Order: sequence, then C-alpha cells, then structure tokens
Amino acid sequence: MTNIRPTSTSTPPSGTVAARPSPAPVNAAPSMPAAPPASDTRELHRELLRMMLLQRRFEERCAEAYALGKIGGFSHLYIGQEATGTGAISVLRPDDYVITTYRDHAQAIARGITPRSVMAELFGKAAGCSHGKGGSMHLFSREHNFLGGHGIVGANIPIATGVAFGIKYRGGDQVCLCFFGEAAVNNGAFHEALNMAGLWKLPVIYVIENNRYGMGTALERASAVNDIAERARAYDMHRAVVDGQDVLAVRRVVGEAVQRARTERLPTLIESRTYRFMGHSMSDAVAGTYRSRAELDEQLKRDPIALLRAYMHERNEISESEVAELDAAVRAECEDAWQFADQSPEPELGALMQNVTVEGDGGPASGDGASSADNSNGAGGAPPAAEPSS
Amino acid sequence: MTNIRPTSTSTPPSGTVAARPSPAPVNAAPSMPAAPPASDTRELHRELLRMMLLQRRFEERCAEAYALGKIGGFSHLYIGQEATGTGAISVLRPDDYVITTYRDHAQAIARGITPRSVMAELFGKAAGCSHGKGGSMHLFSREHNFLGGHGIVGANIPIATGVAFGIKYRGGDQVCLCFFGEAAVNNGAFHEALNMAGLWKLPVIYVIENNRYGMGTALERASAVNDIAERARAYDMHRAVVDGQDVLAVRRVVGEAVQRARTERLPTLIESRTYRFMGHSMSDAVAGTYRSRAELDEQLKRDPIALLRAYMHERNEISESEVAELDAAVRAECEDAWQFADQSPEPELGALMQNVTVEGDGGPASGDGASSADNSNGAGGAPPAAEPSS
Amino acid sequence: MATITYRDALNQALREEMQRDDRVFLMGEEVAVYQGAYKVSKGLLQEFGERRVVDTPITELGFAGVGVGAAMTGLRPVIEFMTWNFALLALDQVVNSAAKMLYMSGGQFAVPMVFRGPNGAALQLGAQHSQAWESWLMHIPGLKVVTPGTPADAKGLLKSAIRDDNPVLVLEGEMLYNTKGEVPDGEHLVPLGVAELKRSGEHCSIITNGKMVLVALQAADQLAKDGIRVDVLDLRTVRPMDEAAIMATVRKTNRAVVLEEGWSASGIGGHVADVIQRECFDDLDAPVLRAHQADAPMPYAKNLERAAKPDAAKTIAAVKRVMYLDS
Amino acid sequence: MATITYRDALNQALREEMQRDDRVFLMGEEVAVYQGAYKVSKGLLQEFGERRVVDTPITELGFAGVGVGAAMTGLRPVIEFMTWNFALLALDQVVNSAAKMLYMSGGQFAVPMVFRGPNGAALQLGAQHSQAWESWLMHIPGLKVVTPGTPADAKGLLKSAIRDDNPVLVLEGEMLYNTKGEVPDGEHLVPLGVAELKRSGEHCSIITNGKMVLVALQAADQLAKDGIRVDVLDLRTVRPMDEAAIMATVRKTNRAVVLEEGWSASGIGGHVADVIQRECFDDLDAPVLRAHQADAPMPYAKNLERAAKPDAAKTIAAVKRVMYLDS
Ligand SMILES: Cc1ncc(C[n+]2csc(CCOP(=O)(O)OP(=O)(O)O)c2C)c(N)n1
Ligand SMILES: Cc1ncc(C[n+]2csc(CCOP(=O)(O)OP(=O)(O)O)c2C)c(N)n1
Ligand SMILES: [Mg+2]
Ligand SMILES: [Mg+2]
Repeated sequence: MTNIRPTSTSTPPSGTVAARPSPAPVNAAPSMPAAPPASDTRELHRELLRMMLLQRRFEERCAEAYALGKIGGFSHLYIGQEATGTGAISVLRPDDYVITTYRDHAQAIARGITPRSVMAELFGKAAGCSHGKGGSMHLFSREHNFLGGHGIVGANIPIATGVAFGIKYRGGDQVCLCFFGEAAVNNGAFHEALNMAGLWKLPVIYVIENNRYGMGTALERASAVNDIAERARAYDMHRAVVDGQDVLAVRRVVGEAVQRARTERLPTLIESRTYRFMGHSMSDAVAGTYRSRAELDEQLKRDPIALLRAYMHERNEISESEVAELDAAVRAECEDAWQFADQSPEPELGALMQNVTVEGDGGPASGDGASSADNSNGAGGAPPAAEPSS
Repeated sequence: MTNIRPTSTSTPPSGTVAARPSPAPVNAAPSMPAAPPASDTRELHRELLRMMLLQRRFEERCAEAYALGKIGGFSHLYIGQEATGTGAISVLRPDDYVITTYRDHAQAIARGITPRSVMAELFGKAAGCSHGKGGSMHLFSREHNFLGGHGIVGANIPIATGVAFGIKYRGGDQVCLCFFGEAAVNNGAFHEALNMAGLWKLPVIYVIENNRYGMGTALERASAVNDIAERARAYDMHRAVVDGQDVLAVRRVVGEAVQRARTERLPTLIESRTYRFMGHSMSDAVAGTYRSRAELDEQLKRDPIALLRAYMHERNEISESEVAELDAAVRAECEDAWQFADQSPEPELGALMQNVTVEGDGGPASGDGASSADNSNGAGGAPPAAEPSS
Repeated sequence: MATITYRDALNQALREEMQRDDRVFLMGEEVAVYQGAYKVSKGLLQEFGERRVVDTPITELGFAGVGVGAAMTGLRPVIEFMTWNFALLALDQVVNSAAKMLYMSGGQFAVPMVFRGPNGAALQLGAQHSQAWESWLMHIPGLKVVTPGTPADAKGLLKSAIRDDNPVLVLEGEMLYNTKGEVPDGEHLVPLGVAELKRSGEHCSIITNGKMVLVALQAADQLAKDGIRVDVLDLRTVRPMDEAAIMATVRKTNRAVVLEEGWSASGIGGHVADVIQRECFDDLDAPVLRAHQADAPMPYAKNLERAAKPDAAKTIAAVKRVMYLDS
Repeated sequence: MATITYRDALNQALREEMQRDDRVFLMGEEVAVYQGAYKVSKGLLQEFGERRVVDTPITELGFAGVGVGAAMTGLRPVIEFMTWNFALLALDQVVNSAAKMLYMSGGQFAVPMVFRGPNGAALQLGAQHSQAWESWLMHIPGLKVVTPGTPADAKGLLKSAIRDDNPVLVLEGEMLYNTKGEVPDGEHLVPLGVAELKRSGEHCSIITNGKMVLVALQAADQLAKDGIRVDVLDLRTVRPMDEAAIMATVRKTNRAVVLEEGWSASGIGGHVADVIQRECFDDLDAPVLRAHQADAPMPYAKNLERAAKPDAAKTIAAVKRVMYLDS
C-alpha cells in the first residue's frame, strides 16, 4: 500500500481552491500557495480517493466481522468522517506524530499501517499492529509514529502536548497531530493541555472532529458554547474551522497549521465539521434515539468520498471505470486483510505476562491469576511460574 | 459581632459610585440604582471598615500564634485581599451559600463566623468551627451556609456548581458564591464546572481572586491568556473585572451578579484584581524569590483598608479617633478570640473515630491504628474497640 | 417473587427511590435521552423529566463535584459513571470531597449520595476499559462500597445506598446486567455491611464479591460433583466489611479461598486473607489462597483475556490446593 | 561517605542524572523559579536552565500527560507532584496511560519516566493533605513504586528510577526531607525491587517501608532495652516486592508485624501479611499483626493527629502481642 504523505516537503500540495463543491460555510479558508503541476494534483486526488475508499471498504468489512464475532469488544467506525483523517494525515511527514482516540481504524490506515495488520489486531491476532494486546481502541505503530488509539476521552490531548514538548525540547521540526471528538472539548484534560500548548508555544495541531454527537449527546446539550473553535481564544491559539467532508479543504487548513507548527512552533486548534454515518459503536443504532433518520439522510448526501469523486469527475481527473477499478482494488486489499487476519495465529499464551514492564519480557508463560503457596505473583517482580490452566 | 449582610433585600445597598479613589482601570463598572439615605451609607461603610480591620487584626494574631506553635500545619493569610471577600459576602443573604479555598480565615469571619470559633479551629480545639478536625484550610459552618475551606486547588468550583444546581432544582432563589485564585483557572475542574454552569444556567457567582501569583508562579507564567475574565466567553457567561482593593466596587459588581443569579438564574465570572501582602503561606518569604520588594511596596500603597478609610475621611464619614476606637474594639475582639481558643480544651480522643461516617458517630473512643487479633478495624463497619494507647 | 434481570432490578430501585423521595435525582453521561449507556435508566427521563434525570458533558470530575455540592445542601444525588474506569478522573471529588466532608467539617456536612456504574471487565474491551476498582475504593474511610452480584442484591443494595446518609459507591457488573434472578416483590432492602452465605458446605469457604459470586457458584457446582462441598460467602458490601461472617465461615470449614475480580497487589483478597490469618489463626488447616486477575493490564485477544481473568477452573484449583487434593 | 539530608540526596540524584543524560528533565509546580515547594530542586534551574527545569500551571492531569507524551517519544521526564495528594487528579494518566502503554502497544512504546513527590502525612495538614498512597499505587501492573526511607536510599533509588525504562513512582516523605544520613560518595545506585534488612534481630520481624522505617528503628531501639531483638526489613520498593526477603526474615524470626503509614483496608500491610501466611504458614508462631493509620481521614488537632498516626508505641505493642508478651 502506498501512502500519500509527501515525504520531503512540508508545503502541502494543493490546487484545491477551484470550483469544487464547497458546501458548508467555513470560517477559515485562507488562500493557498501556487498549485503544483496538474498531473501531480490529479495523482494526489486519486490517492486521496483511493485512501478514503480503502478505509470505507475496510470498515464495512469490520462491521461484517463484528457481526460474525471475529472482532470483539467495542468497535467505533469512522464511516462518513474519512476526509478529516485522510486530509489531515496526508500533509504530514513520516517523522511527524499522530495520536488519536478509540475511533482509530481508518486513521491508522491513513497513516500507512497496513490493512492486514489493522485487521489482524481487530481479530486479536499476534500479527496485529499491537500484537493482539491493544484491540480496536488501541492501535499503535512505532514504525509509523502512530501513538495510539486511546480509550479515555480527552486523555490523548495532554499526551499529544507532551509529544510536541519533546519535539521542541530536542529542537526538531516535526509536528504532532492530535485528533479528538467535539465532546472531548468540555473535558478538563483539553483545557489543561491547550493552556500549556498556548503558553509554551508547542508544535501541535489539535483537530476536533465535530461530528455533532458525543455518543448520544448532541453538541448543544453538552457544551455551553457551540462555536467550539472559539474556545481557542482562551488559550491564545490560532484557530480554524473547516468543512470536514471536503478532504481538500482539510488538507489545506491542516497544511497551514502544520506549516505554522513546523516553522514557527505554534499550535493550532482546528474544528473539522463532519458527521458519522454509523452508530457511535457497533451496539448503537444508526438513527432513531438521539438523531433522526431525516437528519442522517440529509448528511449522507455529503459523503466525503462522493464529494471528492464528483469533484474529480467535473475536472475530468477520473472516469467511472477508473473509480470502479480503484474500488475493486481496495476491496481486494480488504479481502486479503481479512484472510490474513483470519488465518493468523492467536498470540501465544506466554504473551500474557510479557510487556507488563520492559524487563518482564520473555518471562515464562502463564500468570493466570491463581496465586498459591508455591506461585505468588502479587506485586512480585518476576512473572509467575507456569501453571496448568486446570 | 454584627454582620453586614442585608437580611431581606436582594438589592445591594449602594451609594458607591461617587468620587472615591477608583484606582486600577476596571472594565465593568455599570451604574447603580439610586443611593440609599446617607446615614445608611455611612453605617454600611463603617461596618465594612470594621469588618476588614477585624480580619486584618485577626490574621496578624494568626501569624503570631503560628510563630508560637499554637497554630500548626499551613496557614494562608488573606492580608491585603480583605476587600474582595468582605465586599462580595456583604451582599449575600443568610440563606445564600459561600464556598472557598484554603485561604479562608477572613472570609469565614466576613460570613459571620465568630473570631472565637475560627481561632479555636486554628488552635485545633473542640470549640472550633470544624470542631478541631478541619484546621486552617477547612473551616466550615452549617449555621452560616459556609461550605468550607477546600485544600485541593480547583475542587471547590464543581462543588459550588452543584450547590447552585441544587438551588435551581428546589426552585429556590438563593445563590452560591465561590472564591478561588487566578491559578485555579488553568485547572480542568474550573473548565468542566463553568461549562456546566453556563450550559444549565445556574445561580452561581465565581469570584477569581487574582492576586497575580499562584504560590511562586506569576499569572503570566502559568496562563496562556492573561486577561482571565475573558475565559468566561468559552462558557457563554457574564463576566466582570473589578478592582479588588476597592471594597465598594466589589460590592457593586458582585451585587449585580448576585441580582442576576437570583432573578435570572444566570452565572457570572468575576475577576477581582488584588494582591496578597504576605507570603503564600507562613513558610513563604514575603518577597525576594518570585516577586520584588519594590513590587510589593508599590502594592502596599493600595491597602484596601487604607483606601476605604481615606474615602470615608474625604466624605467626613469617620474621624481619626473613631477609627482608633474601631481598631481598639477589633483588637480586643481578637485578643478575646485568642484567649478563648487558648483556654479551650482539645477534642476528646474519642472524636478521632467519630464523623467518619454518619453512623460512626458517638462510637467508643480510640481506633488508634493498631489492629490486632482482637481488635480489627480495617474496613470494619463499627469503630474499633477502645484500646490502651500503650 | 418475580424473576427479572439485574438491569431491571437496578432500574426498579432507581424508580422506586425517585418516586419515594423528590430529593433523589440521577445524573451522568447518557442517562437521560439515551436511556443509559447500558439502559439501566430506561424510562426514567420519561417518568421524571429533565429536572431529575440529567445528561452531562463528558466531565467526570466536574459532575462528581456537582453531586457533592448538591448532596451537601440537601439533595440525594445518584451519579452514574458510564463505567468506573472513567471514574478515575473523578476520584479527587470522591476521595477528597465526598469521603472527607463529614469528617473535615466536624460532622456538620454529610454527603448523602451514590456513585454507581459498571465495574471490572466485560469482554475484550482492552486495558483501559477492564478494571475492577473495589480494592482501591474500599481503602478510603468515609466511603461505603457495595458490589451486588445478583438481581436481588442489586435492587436491595442500591435502595439502601440511596437512603444511606453517606457517600456509597455501587459497583455493578456490565456482564451481570442481563443475568436473571428472583427479586422479592414490594419493598426490598438489603442492609449495607452484611454478607450473605450464598451456598453452604463444610469442606472449604470461597469468599468473594460482585461479579465473582456467579463464578464461585459455578465452581461450587463443579466441586460438588467431586463430593467437595463449599461455603460461598458473598461479602456484598466490601466497606464496611462483615468480618464476623468471614470468621464464621472459616471457623466452620477451616479452609478458605478468596476469589476477586481484580489485581492481587494490595487487593481485597489480601485484605480478607489478612483478616482470616489474624482472627482465625488457630482454625486454619491450610494457608488461605487466592484467585484473581493476572498481574497485567487486560489484553484484548480473546485467548489472552480468558487466561487473564479469574474463573471457575482457577477457583477450583485453589480449593483443591487448600484441601491438599492437588496432584 | 558524606552525611547529608534526604533532600540533598534527592537533589544530587536529580543533578547527576541530568548531567549524565540530556533527555532527563524536571517538570512540575514550582520546581524552577521557586526552587521546589520543598526545595528538592534547589539550584537546578540555575544549572540546567528553563528548557530542562520547567514550571507548570496547576494542572496535574495535564502535565502528567505531557510527561507521558515526552517519554513515549524519547525523553526521560521526571514529573514532580508537589505532593502525592494532588496526584489524585492525575491518576488517569499514571494508571491508564503510563502504566498500560507498553502493554497496549504490544511492547512498542515504553514510558521511561518518574513521577515523584512527598507522600503521606506531615504535621497538622488536615484530611486532604495527609494521605499515603503506596497501597493504591502498588496495585497497578506496569508501574514500579519505590518509597525510600533514608538519604542513601533516596539517592540510590531515584537514580535507578530515572534510568529505568518503566514508569517509576517515587514516594518521598515531607517529614524525611530534613533527616540526615550517610550517602556513599560517587555513583550510588540502589536496585529497584530489593529490600534491605535495616536491623537484625531474632525475636520478631518488623516489615515496613518509607517514612515508617525510622519509626520501626525507634521501636527496635526501645524493644532492645527490654531484650527484644527484632529484624527491621525495609521493603524500599513496594512494587515489585521483594518477597524472598520477606520470607527470609519471617523464617528466621517466626513472627511478624507489618508497619505501614496509611489506612488498613486493602493496604500494603494486608498484602504483606497475605504473602507471609501463604508462603510461611508453617513457620509462623503467631498471627501477623499490623500497625497503621486509624481508619479515619486525618484530623487537624494535634492530639487527634497523634492518635491517628502509627508510631513506635503502637508498633511495640504489636510486637509484644505477637510475642504473647502483652499483659
Ligand atoms: C473519560 C471518559 N468518559 C466516558 C467515556 C465513554 N465514551 C466513549 S466515546 C464517548 C463519546 C465521545 O464523543 P466525541 O468526543 O464527540 O467523539 P466521537 O465518539 O463522536 O468521535 C464516550 C462518552 C470514555 N471513553 N472516557
Ligand atoms: C491540585 C492542587 N495542586 C497543588 C496544590 C498546592 N497549592 C496550594 S495553593 C497553590 C497556589 C494557588 O494559587 P491561586 O489559585 O492563585 O490562589 P492563591 O493561593 O493565590 O490565593 C498551590 C499550587 C493544591 N493545593 N492543589
Ligand atoms: Mg463527536
Ligand atoms: Mg493567586
């Protein structure tokens, strides 16, 4: 799988200000530097399209696998929001950092983690990107500077701030990109972290994915202020609002923020206005409880993939048959990922007591939680001795 | 001791807009309703002066008692900040609520708790307002709806919000007045609480006592935004800034906010700009480490007591000898408080295990922390049996 | 006696107490419009309205503190944590405000409130969502902590918790919500601080609480097939702990296994074992053994998770070991 | 060997490790300009500058998380909590981020960092400022927890903690900062996870940690006057715990008292007692007894506070009881 990150330049490729359907009103849409050559642009657009399609098909398979019991626990799908993660991550360098929430499958893929290793993780297999120990909410990849998948709302925000602190400490020019939902903005962790980032001027880009709901609670019922990017004022921070269904707009706005972080070491708070097409997690109905079918239908018209496709059609950048080919290719990739995950072995039981601490690695298997006169684990340092699982 | 709270009207008495020295620039100084008769005004001003003098002399005695080892632990003096607590509390009704931080001695007195019972608490005596169990940071009085004295920075802010929630729940027209320092504004608890207060429209008045330092850290070194009342914007909340050395200005601004809370059930965030004349606590040098002697000297010129006295002199509301009389009276009251506290008995040892839970009251003495084969306390429900303290 | 789910039992408890006492209200994430993340509050918004069933922002620290303030001034809040995992963010308000207010104020301000929600691991939720907190929470003076294991206890303990004048923490089980059991009709209260012998035997005592009660009963069933009859003592309340009941069962069987859901270090199992060795030193025929979660964060993979969790097999192995029957 | 204070020992450890490794930095409230609330970081701002000695806002949760992010990406933060009481607000980052990151990521992201600060009660600071947290913190897999009781251990354990690749919590004692002791010259490291016999005797073992080490030694001195000679085992690290050392001392004396600073329910004392009853069942001549804080929030009044705290007298009483010498 190729990735769309430009590897050496920090200026995001563009050509995105033209007459594409620029739907929702967006406060911040500054003009861009001169567009790169048309063929590059087209290549870029194709790759963005492919990437979003890949994520979509991948998560459709996730839903299927979940229904079959191959994926357990929670599973928070990103379907409908692909433009935000894809656009934002597309402007990063490989040595930049990404950190996100439990809604992380698609962003992991956008960052270049293979569908195979993401699917294997979801299937709880040793070949998974977290070796089967993390699961849906905790995807990690050191190779990709992908710092997880975090399950506690708000908790990734101070961590991102610390990553940016580290960059500045070392005098690097990387940036840290941090995703979270609009409901996290009410949390104390957001406030404490953004105050420090503003105060210390850290190279971090906070992207609020405003999909209007935190689980079943509409933004207006949880937040005293609905214009959430406004909150950046409280932290002396640059802010922007972007149409989160428009991958090119996201690229442009995040690109600007990345530039600012890289060169001026300044943080930015971006509100990306988007919508999730599925329930909060697999157990949540798509519509009916807290949002109406009509609202959902209205939003479905602004599918980020359809929008980009229409835009490319208009500019003759892609034909119907080329789209079909792309789609077939990503479907095949997802099928391959499924097969790979399905056939991969479970972790060895010995993995249970590995990685608890750095030294704990490689100890003998087991530690099944039954301490006895000859097998105490407790707070003991060494992993407990192997024991028949009776 | 008489208290200056008007007991039946919710409109703060005034007459405070005249030509008194109105020193620091203040953003919010709306005009007031017609002034009450002059004699009332004079009486009010005298009482405010007496109250601030009482607090000042009281805390001077605290410093003395601390040096003698009669007061233990921490002791955070309010000297220099008296106008904020005095002015703000003076506009409340007895059935309103006050909640504050560890810097609570003077505010407890402003609320009408007797110097005797505050001093007895500081001396760790059973007659103290928290029966010797709370100490300097944890003054409480149910009789005065004085909800403490809280030692964890920020923690009283959600509690205040809950008090206001309760008022609204019961359909009452009381208000909750909540004090905290400017450093607490960076804490997550502040953010979470103010969001709820703004969202739910609760009758609470948050008074930030901006004395420029959180311990040894200047506001500018801790807060991304220095105009801290601005943060109210993030919560859709009324805001005001007031000269915290001017007790009459504080009265006016807080009075407005109280009115708004009482009649419209709306919260307000007030920044009171003040200065502490002593160290953060008894162990902190008055100047030299994080603030200069020159800065302190400059600020000492704006002693809130001296300012009110000068204003009253100007208006012929008080003579020098009357001031001397007042001062002598409050000194006597403080001496009485000291003697009372000093002569009061320590709590009975049996008090140790009382008030742990509501049922725990009145149980047998002891629970000295040595559990044995015949005396386990642990998580045991009943207080442990009495045991010789070996 | 009706047979209902644990979820419905909690729902009934909330409904009845809210009907009985207007000062009782429910607050938390998704409790109202969404009817509860786990539907424990189903129908309550409809019956009691927005005033008494209150959705909050995702601000555990903040709304825990809101509950404390409301409780100090006359209300009786029930604060729902969507799970106790998230309550970690709120522990300052639980421990430093709710638990200490009565004491710090010299007895002036009681904090009559309930904090409740599911505790411990469900299935494959991973490290951050699978933690059992009773060992921590029972450490704190000023709190009461209950861990109902059956629908009847869920209803009876929650009702008692709401009526108690102290902060009471109710640790429920996500995996228990769908379990069924008989619940007495009419007013049903279970006193706080009283354990219950859920099964009687004479060879060994299994002492446990919460979700592990069902595991202990499973183990007891299987042991019975080998002719081993055990006492299963359900502590029900872990603070204050019913030490008399612990002593009674151990003095009867002379052997004990403590089964707990969470980690072992400074865990409730060690506490119970300590009570036993101290109070029943001369009654014991073998050391007290424990079954508990592996000393690791909870892994996601199904096989690892299964290996990590305490279960009937591990409990049986421990029982056999204290009976010196293992190999 | 120089005789220095516990405070200076910590200060030396920080200074030496910061000199040795540029990735080490110190962050917390008042650590820089103010030179530390308890002056542990005295002179460090002057020597290492603002880049490496960083004052924070009063945002424990936030800056704990900043430390985690920095540690995940190559630095070695030392995060100071002004006291561990305030760390309650930050425990989500300590427990859910720092402790679990390595595990959740399948071994990819270590979190080499230190959280440190004074723990437990000082004098008359009241309920919210007088809490000993080792029993809670040792419950969590993924963490290491050390509680130095002497200047030498303070220096040696802090240096080892900074070099360790895991999150290590260092619980210091405000009442210890001024205590003096000999500290070896030159590089001095104390390994994590290794207890030390601070005094040797044969009649009974006092097992303890942290601030209580001095109390245990006082008790031992007084007991010696009555001809009772005790082992004083200082656990030093409470997670991972040196169980071999516990077994060795109990097998020698056949009697044990566990002395801990904090509350008893699910406390470290119960954990140690459980280890002993399980591993040394046949060696024990008496039940293990404990001395600990009264099961109440800490009161302010001097006489109540004294009655609440564990001390030499209570420890001696417990020793005499396990020796069946009481009355
Ligand atoms: C601290 C905390 N509280 C509650 C939860 C349960 N929870 C998980 S996701 C979620 C909603 C978050 O909404 P938002 O931040 O808008 O992100 P979205 O799910 O919409 O992407 C909640 C309440 C949690 N994981 N962490
Ligand atoms: C959560 C927490 N962190 C740290 C402390 C230690 N501390 C006590 S007061 C204080 C400074 C608070 O400053 P500010 O809010 O401005 O109030 P002031 O003391 O100036 O009145 C600090 C850091 C604490 N009590 N609670
Ligand atoms: Mg959302
Ligand atoms: Mg201040």
